[in-house]
Amino acid sequence: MSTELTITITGEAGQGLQTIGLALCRIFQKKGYYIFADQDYMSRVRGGNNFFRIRVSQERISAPRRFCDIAVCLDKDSVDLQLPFMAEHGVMILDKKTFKIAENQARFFDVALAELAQQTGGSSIYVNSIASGLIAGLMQLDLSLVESVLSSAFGKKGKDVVQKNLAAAREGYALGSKKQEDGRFQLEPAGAQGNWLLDGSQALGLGAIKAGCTFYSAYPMTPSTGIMNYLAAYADQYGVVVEQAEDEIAAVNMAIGAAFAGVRAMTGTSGGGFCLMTEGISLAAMTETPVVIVDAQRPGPATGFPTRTEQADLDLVIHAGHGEFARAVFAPGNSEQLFMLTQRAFNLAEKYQIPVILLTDQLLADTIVNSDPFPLGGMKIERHLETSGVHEKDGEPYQRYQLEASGISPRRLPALGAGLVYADSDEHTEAGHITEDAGLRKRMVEKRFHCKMQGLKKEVEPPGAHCLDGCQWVLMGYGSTYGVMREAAGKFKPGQFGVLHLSQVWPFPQEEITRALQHAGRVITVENNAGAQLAKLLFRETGIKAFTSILEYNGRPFDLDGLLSRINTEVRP
Amino acid sequence: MSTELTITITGEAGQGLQTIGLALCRIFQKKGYYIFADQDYMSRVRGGNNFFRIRVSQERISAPRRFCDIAVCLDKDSVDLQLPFMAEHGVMILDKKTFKIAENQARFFDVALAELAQQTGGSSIYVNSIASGLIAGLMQLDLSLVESVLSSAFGKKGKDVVQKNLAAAREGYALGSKKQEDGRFQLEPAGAQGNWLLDGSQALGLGAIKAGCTFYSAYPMTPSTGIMNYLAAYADQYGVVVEQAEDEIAAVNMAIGAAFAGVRAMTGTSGGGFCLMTEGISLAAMTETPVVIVDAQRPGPATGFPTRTEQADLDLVIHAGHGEFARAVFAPGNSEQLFMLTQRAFNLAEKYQIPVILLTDQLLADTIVNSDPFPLGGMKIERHLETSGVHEKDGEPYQRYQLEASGISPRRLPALGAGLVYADSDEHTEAGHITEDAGLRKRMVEKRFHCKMQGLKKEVEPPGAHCLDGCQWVLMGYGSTYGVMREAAGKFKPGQFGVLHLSQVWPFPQEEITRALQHAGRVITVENNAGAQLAKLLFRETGIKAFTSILEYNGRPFDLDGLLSRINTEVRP
Amino acid sequence: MMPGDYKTHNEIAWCPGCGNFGIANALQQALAAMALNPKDVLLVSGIGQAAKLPHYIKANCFNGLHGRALPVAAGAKIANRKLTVLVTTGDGDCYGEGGNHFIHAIRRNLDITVMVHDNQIYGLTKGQASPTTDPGYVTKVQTHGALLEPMHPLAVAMALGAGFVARGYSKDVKHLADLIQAGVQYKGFALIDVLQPCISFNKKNTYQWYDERVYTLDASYDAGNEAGAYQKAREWGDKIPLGVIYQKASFTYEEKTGLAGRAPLVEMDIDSIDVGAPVKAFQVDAEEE
Amino acid sequence: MMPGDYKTHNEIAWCPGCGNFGIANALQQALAAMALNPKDVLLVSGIGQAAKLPHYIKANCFNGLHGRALPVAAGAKIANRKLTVLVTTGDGDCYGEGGNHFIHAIRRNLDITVMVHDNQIYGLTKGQASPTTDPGYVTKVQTHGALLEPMHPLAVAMALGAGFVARGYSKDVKHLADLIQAGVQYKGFALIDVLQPCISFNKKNTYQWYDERVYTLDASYDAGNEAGAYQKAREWGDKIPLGVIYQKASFTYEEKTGLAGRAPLVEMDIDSIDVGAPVKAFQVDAEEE
Ligand SMILES: Cc1ncc(C[n+]2csc(CCOP(=O)(O)OP(=O)(O)O)c2C)c(N)n1
Ligand SMILES: Cc1ncc(C[n+]2csc(CCOP(=O)(O)OP(=O)(O)O)c2C)c(N)n1
Ligand code: SF4
Ligand code: SF4
Ligand SMILES: [Mg+2]
Ligand SMILES: [Mg+2]
Repeated sequence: MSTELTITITGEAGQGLQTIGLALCRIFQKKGYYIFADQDYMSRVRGGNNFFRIRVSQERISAPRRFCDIAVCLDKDSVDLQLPFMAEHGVMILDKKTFKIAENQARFFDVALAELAQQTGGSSIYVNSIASGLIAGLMQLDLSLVESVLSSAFGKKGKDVVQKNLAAAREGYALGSKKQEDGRFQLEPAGAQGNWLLDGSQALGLGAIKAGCTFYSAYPMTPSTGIMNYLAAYADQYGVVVEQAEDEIAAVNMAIGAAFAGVRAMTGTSGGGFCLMTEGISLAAMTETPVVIVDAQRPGPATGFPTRTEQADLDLVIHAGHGEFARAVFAPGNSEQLFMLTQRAFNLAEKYQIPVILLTDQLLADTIVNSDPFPLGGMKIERHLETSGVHEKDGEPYQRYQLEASGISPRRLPALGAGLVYADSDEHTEAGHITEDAGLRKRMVEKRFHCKMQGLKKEVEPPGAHCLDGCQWVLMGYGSTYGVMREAAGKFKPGQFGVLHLSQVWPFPQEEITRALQHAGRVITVENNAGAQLAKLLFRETGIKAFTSILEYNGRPFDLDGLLSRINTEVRP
Repeated sequence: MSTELTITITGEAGQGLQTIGLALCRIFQKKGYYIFADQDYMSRVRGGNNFFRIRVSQERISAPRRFCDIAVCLDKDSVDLQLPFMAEHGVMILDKKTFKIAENQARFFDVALAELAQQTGGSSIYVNSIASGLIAGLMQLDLSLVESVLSSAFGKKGKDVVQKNLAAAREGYALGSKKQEDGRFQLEPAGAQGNWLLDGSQALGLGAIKAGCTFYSAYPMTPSTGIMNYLAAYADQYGVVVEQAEDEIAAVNMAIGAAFAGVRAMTGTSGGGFCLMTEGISLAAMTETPVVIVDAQRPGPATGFPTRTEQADLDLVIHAGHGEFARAVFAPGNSEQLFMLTQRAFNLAEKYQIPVILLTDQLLADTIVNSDPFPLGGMKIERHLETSGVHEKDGEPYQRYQLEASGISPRRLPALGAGLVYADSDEHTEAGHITEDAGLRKRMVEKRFHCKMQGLKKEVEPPGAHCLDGCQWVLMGYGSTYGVMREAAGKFKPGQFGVLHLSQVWPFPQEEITRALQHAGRVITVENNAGAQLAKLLFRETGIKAFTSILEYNGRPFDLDGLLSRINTEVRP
Repeated sequence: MMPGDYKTHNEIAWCPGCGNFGIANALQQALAAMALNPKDVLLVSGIGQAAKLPHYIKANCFNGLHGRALPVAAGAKIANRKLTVLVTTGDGDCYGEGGNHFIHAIRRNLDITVMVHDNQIYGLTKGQASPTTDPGYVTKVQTHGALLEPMHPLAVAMALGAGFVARGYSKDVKHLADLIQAGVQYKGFALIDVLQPCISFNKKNTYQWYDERVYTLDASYDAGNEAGAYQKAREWGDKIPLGVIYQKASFTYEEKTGLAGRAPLVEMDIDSIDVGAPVKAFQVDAEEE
Repeated sequence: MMPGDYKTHNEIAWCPGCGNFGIANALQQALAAMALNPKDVLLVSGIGQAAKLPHYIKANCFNGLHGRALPVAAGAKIANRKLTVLVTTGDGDCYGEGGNHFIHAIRRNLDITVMVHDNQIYGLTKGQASPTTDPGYVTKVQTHGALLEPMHPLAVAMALGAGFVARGYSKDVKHLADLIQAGVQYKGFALIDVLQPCISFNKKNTYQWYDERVYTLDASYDAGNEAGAYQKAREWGDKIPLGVIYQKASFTYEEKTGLAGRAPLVEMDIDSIDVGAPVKAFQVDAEEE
């Protein structure tokens, strides 16, 4: 019996890796296991090599492992590619005949997948259900569980398809059960009952729905497209308009237009599209229009690695847009944070009438994890709209940009409040009209920049701090590295490694970080980029120098084993 | 007799301020005076209030003064607007009758401009030449000088026009001579003979011509349009193609295409357009295409103050573009630097095969100054193209992105060298083809980012350091504040104020700055922005904290008197 | 309200004599004729001389970025379909920088009206060629004259499927006011290209130049005949037609999406949204898709 | 060189059966037929499945950003007019993200050839509607089917003044190869919209669907008749014409600017440029303008 396993399904794009992967996740969820399933795919629709990697465990987990216990290889290439990533006693399911492999290896579990698929279903696509059955057999999970998951997965395709898939799964199950007599792939029972299973795009999308976002305009761009798909799927039910724009410039400007008219509006993209939106972000700031922008990061520059992961847009999003203005940037670290901070983003955007950026990445977007149910009632919708009309007494017309010490002018909506709303991208008077006045300009800059930043700083999201006091070393990161840092720290003796995670990177939580690090050890930033951007930001904002930075910039996420070995070689605790 | 005067021509857009202003500049140039003439104009074609302010001096100068000695008011509004900016004994030329001003003030020099213009020329446009004459008279300059400048200024319009203008000028001259018996507006003779008179757009444009830039694509945007106009004027002579693009995205991508095909290519814009170019900058970095981008700053966010000045894009240009890559950013401080660093930008861009940014602003672009003749032979053109064909021996095809320790691959041009050139915006192999390989990705990031940055750092432009050793305070800035900092520092006792000016802000000249400040006093950054961006950059890159920052962000440049008084109140030396 | 009541007190930054005044007047007349409440009107503009117009009109206003008026207008209209949305933009703003939005706004067919102040030049930036500049017109940048094929915006709009395509002339204020009214009343995307003399930078296409060429389409003209209208849309030279060049009935975005049948988005109550349904999909007993 | 000699050894990332293979083959045939030296050919592409093509062809290649192939091609062609420049782009790349460049590249009329792999869908990003997606086609984003008016790129190109407008079909390789050759030989901007089945995401416009509808224009068709050609360009439905829909002689950018008469920019000697003339204008004895 084991406490955890890593199972990898690997093959070409289009071979149905996702189908097996998702079915297995569902089976594990039903058994109450904890799941962390990440996806590695190429920027193509067919061929190449992809994998779907499921780590399943009796305990809470939050990162992938490097080595895998069970690999299902769906084509020949994947055998070679997967071999270096097999755990010592790992087994590799493959179809030697079909792949034309003559050689024998101890870890090979040769199954005539293609032949069996033909026999049971009459088509090679039944390989997927055979493989699902195989794994369930190897792990000695209940066959009925497999059957129920596959039944609902294929339910829509009709009875016949369901039956054939079940037959295939049974075939696989029998073979798997036979192979594993030592129980090495059996997992201890677990207690994750009631947990949810979802990916990051869904968590973020749900946050947006919950926040009352009714307008999402975007141009498709991996890895942000999942958000658009998710919102489109629920558009009818929640009255959300999902508008595919002609380009990212249109996307952000549409969102600004919608927000100006009074709805909660969001757009999403990745680095290249974000670049195109930056002038619009500056517009949102100038016109004081609340808008939420998701930058789901992928490796750049330019087209880069479209389907892979990176955290290199931190500097970009903090400084994007010409001119000086207040903004907030969140960097959620897991699904619950994705859900909560998306809601928070809307609240802050409307309170301060600013653009708010959600920084995620491919790892967060595509990784399927389970999570405790989200606190659904936790976050109130705060719109900060002015409806009283007090500003129009004495015949004074409404002034959209009325100067206030807080930097926040009373916000009304066109057609809905008293008075007319003039919004302007030029420097403007309090009434929203073009001005050339030097003194007014100065006050307007202070309003949009200094005053609002001051307010934002006061309600910055506190960083996640774990076991900092008295620790020898601190692993520090933002966004998607949260999980792997926490697991890695937990592998050391108590007192060795603390973790400090920023889920809001701007305004930088200067005081909170300084305080948190007061009694903590030396800082090691863990970043999915090449420039140690967080380490530099930390120094710039607090004067604290990181001891070192563990950086990964090959387009792949950190895995637990990789990070541990990097810590051992680069830090030597 | 005085050593310097400030003369302001002020009135509505369209009243011909520039005509008078330029004529006066020419007259002063001929007399060997030093000139600093800045322009303040609104974002409109007619009406409003603009001014053309000429500081003319016996000594070298490099900043505007706040108060003016002679003001020519061309409309009523300008009288009120100009009054607070008059020097104690300043005189204001105005047409009380036309402006319907009844009141009398000692400084009013009432001239029936409109009437006289009608009498001498038959049209109100002759006001301009009357005013030129008036000023020459007040200053007791030779009438013949005025005549010769106006003759060549109006030469193209025919004899009759010239004659009428000369008559008008003589009229004015006579009146001016009469008024000034105390000689207060007479200037000591000066020695600026042989100096050139030009604005910043011309200095930069000349640099580009000299550097062999034969392709300039841009979309009109103040204050960058002057560069396009200048290059267009010389396009035929130097074989330059000036292409007005449909938008800034096209502009930068065209320049990249042209550079890829082998010419030296540049584009120019201001903040908002720069935002739109940022994805393209990332493309230049990824494809390793040398391209020069001018960001002529103006106050943002969004449309902001289209015709005014600011230095708030520093953070933006350093971090613009998604992904991590090497770039260089120059911030020339005067015309000679504009000329030299534009050439240097092309050399560096081609050596490192990177985007290079020239950061200027409205003040630099529009201000007319005189300068010593530029060193025309000083900068060699270094193209770093590979023509030898060595890399194709043994049948090895040409590899555009061959890995080298320097990060610099041999660059060949399509059709011109041996082999085919594959350039790719995806992560690519050495041969330029799409890859998904993790290891190669890592090396390519290091090539584009770490290796090139290392090389760039070694040849960073040394900052301008003046009187730093042992000084009490250091005025530190970048770009257009050079002149005003130097003049201000010179007004204090020796040993009080040194000056440190960065003409290259990225890579940050870390070592050079640290060394320069070693024996110097506390740093005061002088910046035309609200965020003290340079002070923050200084801290981040060197750990040196500025004592304070003197910031101006009302859309107007620093003037000498303003800076001096800010120093006195905010620093108290 | 009378036309004059739609005027603001802001100082007008246009050159005296500029064709933009006529457009502002026509818009005021049209608003008055339709008795629209300023509160229910939203003017969206980009940047340029044209784009300053909303500051001079009593109505809500979003004066956005150069080239980006159309997407802002789309977002606002989708958010609150009760707003009467008019876009005021220039030939550079709409056909140059904003060209991509022009294409797709037509395809999207929201119920908005777009007035392009077409002075065949970049006015605010002091006289560069615009997409509609006549060939050969010399500027500081186009030193050998404009070389690119001039755009026929009305023909392009028709090729893109626009259902209301018209040309006005800023000097013929009454006619233009009628066109604006017709455009606003048209259900769908209405394009009105307005000939607008720029006295400062377009020394060719002057009032006189237009006066000599324009003629108003009369009742005999069939704006419903697509082939004929397409020819009309391209007519440019000695004769330039004014009026509704082409009109057809169309399904609007609002109709196709069903927005038309529901309360405006902005009126939805978002205070306590029940996310029960999507949450169910995360749970153990979720239905697989 | 034979068509096969224009192939590279890079692994092809398209789905087996994809219409893009036919386009690649046609391009190879066309290059071979014109006996072009790969060194003198530049393929420029954006991003998408279509845009991967240059990696599979022996020629110079600039594989740029999504939507931005046309300006890169323009810059490269202006810099070295001796290059035979072909753009390979998708319907999303060229008409969606790159729509503004499409408009103005036609107006600019450089001597380049543009092949739009028009699969009526966003392939690489897994199946969203593109500007040419047929109305009603359901995707994950367009859950009620595509709603926007589909674009007729050939008609729009004509309205913009394009001088060579053609449609090919990736399955008819020989015909497409001829079109490409004609496009390259045409002096000016040549647009070839290529019907290209996407077997993975476009389940409507399949090989069969196209097979049932396409017909090839024969010698009796007059591609020089603009009015007739415009109708042809809009023909879409039961019948879809293939061939050169419209062709007219035009002055190219190179001719208008005078580039055509001089050595390519890239061959200019820039080593020691004499700036005497502009410097003179800065000096005391400068002629005032
Ligand atoms: C991104 C961006 N690029 C360029 C500009 C500069 N700009 C302002 S208005 C304008 C063109 C104006 O022409 P048009 O739209 O025809 O308006 P007009 O002034 O002629 O009414 C330009 C290029 C800008 N504000 N923003
Ligand atoms: C700025 C930017 N936005 C979005 C994307 C994502 N993207 C890549 S290809 C593509 C669309 C592809 O469609 P099409 O051009 O029709 O090519 P196809 O794959 O169908 O051949 C998109 C949206 C991107 N790479 N860059
Ligand atoms: S520049 Fe032309 S368009 Fe602008 S206000 Fe003056 S006349 Fe009108
Ligand atoms: S997704 Fe479609 S267009 Fe892309 S390669 Fe596959 S079949 Fe071809
Ligand atoms: Mg215009
Ligand atoms: Mg496509």
